[in-house]
Amino acid sequence: MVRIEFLGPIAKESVEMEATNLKEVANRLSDESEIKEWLQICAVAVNDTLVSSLDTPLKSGDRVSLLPPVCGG
Amino acid sequence: MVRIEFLGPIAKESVEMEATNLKEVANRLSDESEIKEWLQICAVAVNDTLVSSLDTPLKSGDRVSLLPPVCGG
Amino acid sequence: MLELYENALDVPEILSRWYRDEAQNNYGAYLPFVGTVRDEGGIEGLSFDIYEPMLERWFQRWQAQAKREGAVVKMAHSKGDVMVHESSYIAAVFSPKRRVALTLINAFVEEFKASAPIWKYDLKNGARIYAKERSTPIAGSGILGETP
Amino acid sequence: MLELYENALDVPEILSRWYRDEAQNNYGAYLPFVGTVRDEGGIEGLSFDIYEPMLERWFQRWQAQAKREGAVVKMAHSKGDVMVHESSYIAAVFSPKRRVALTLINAFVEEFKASAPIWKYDLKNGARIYAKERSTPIAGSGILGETP
Repeated sequence: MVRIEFLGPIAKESVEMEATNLKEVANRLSDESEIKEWLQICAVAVNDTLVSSLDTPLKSGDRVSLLPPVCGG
Repeated sequence: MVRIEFLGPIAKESVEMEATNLKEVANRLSDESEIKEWLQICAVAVNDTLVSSLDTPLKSGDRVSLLPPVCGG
Repeated sequence: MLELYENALDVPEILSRWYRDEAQNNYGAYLPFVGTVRDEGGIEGLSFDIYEPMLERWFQRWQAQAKREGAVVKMAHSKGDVMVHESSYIAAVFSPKRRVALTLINAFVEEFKASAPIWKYDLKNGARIYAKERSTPIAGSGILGETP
Repeated sequence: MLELYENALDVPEILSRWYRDEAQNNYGAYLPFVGTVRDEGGIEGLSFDIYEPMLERWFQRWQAQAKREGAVVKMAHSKGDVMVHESSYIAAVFSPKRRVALTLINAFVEEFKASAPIWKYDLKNGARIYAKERSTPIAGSGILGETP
């Protein structure tokens, strides 16, 4: 199981799912209408490290975080 | 009479002289060995405004200041 | 050093303490940037969410880069609500020479805006509204939206 | 505002007072640059001469330029002796937005170095020695040396 976390303004509780890479996570999340619009604009981190490819492998226990557009300061 | 002031590190008292333009001041000062080396590296202000030409006219009461290389901060 | 506070920053305290902490360390330049909430758009204030584990990593990378240039970076940021005319952000560089400090604070502040994991909300009419239109997608955003 | 002090600056006092003085004026960015005397070359400290009438004019031109950009500049500088690890210089910008502050402090500090009428001396072995090799001729220098 991997855990998907939705950070900042995304009003959604964390979910757990079976997945061996990020593409599987993307496929599952794209079915959820409430989250779909966020997928286009969010960065993705695996265990707090930003990743840039859907081929990123996942193993059980990994945390996947969705980071919406930021504005500190 | 115009008054010539030597600012910062130039160890020289102010002097007064007759002069109708800066070129006359330059000619007079170039005779003074103690000041000659400073002439090459000093900026010149007339009544606290920087000037860039030896043709700058002077009238009685004007103050000419020599400003050596600066280093604030 | 990264310092996170609930609500507004005590700017005089932080600026003074950082100055004193580094006073004997032979830095010729100290260059803090202070960000204050402006009264604009009818807001009562701003509010911030921070994802602290990644902000800590983000900041550690900057500390390492500063160290390579002989410099030190420090940062303080607010969590939660910060009202108009209060301050939410301080970034500072200490460096031996001025040029490094000026270049570094500029790069730090700009990259902070573009990539630090912090989310901003307007406080307006009792609501807390994500400032989406003023926010920047982190580089590489959108990969999850690539599949049909 | 231009403030000149005998000897070292009280940096916490000045940074805090400037911050408080502008706190209600809706500036989003406050960016002070603090210059501190480094322990190098065996000096005990630095010493400064200032030609105040022209520094005042120099600063007023910067105030006017800052005002055109909606910003405010402030400056404090020491006269006389400032010992190692003490501070002699603060320049600060307040502006509505960060970009103006970052650009302006950079230009201000660089032009200050190149043209503000201030002369620096090393304090070394009890002597006060003009720091000629670290000083910059003001643009247009040398006209009096043009004649034979």
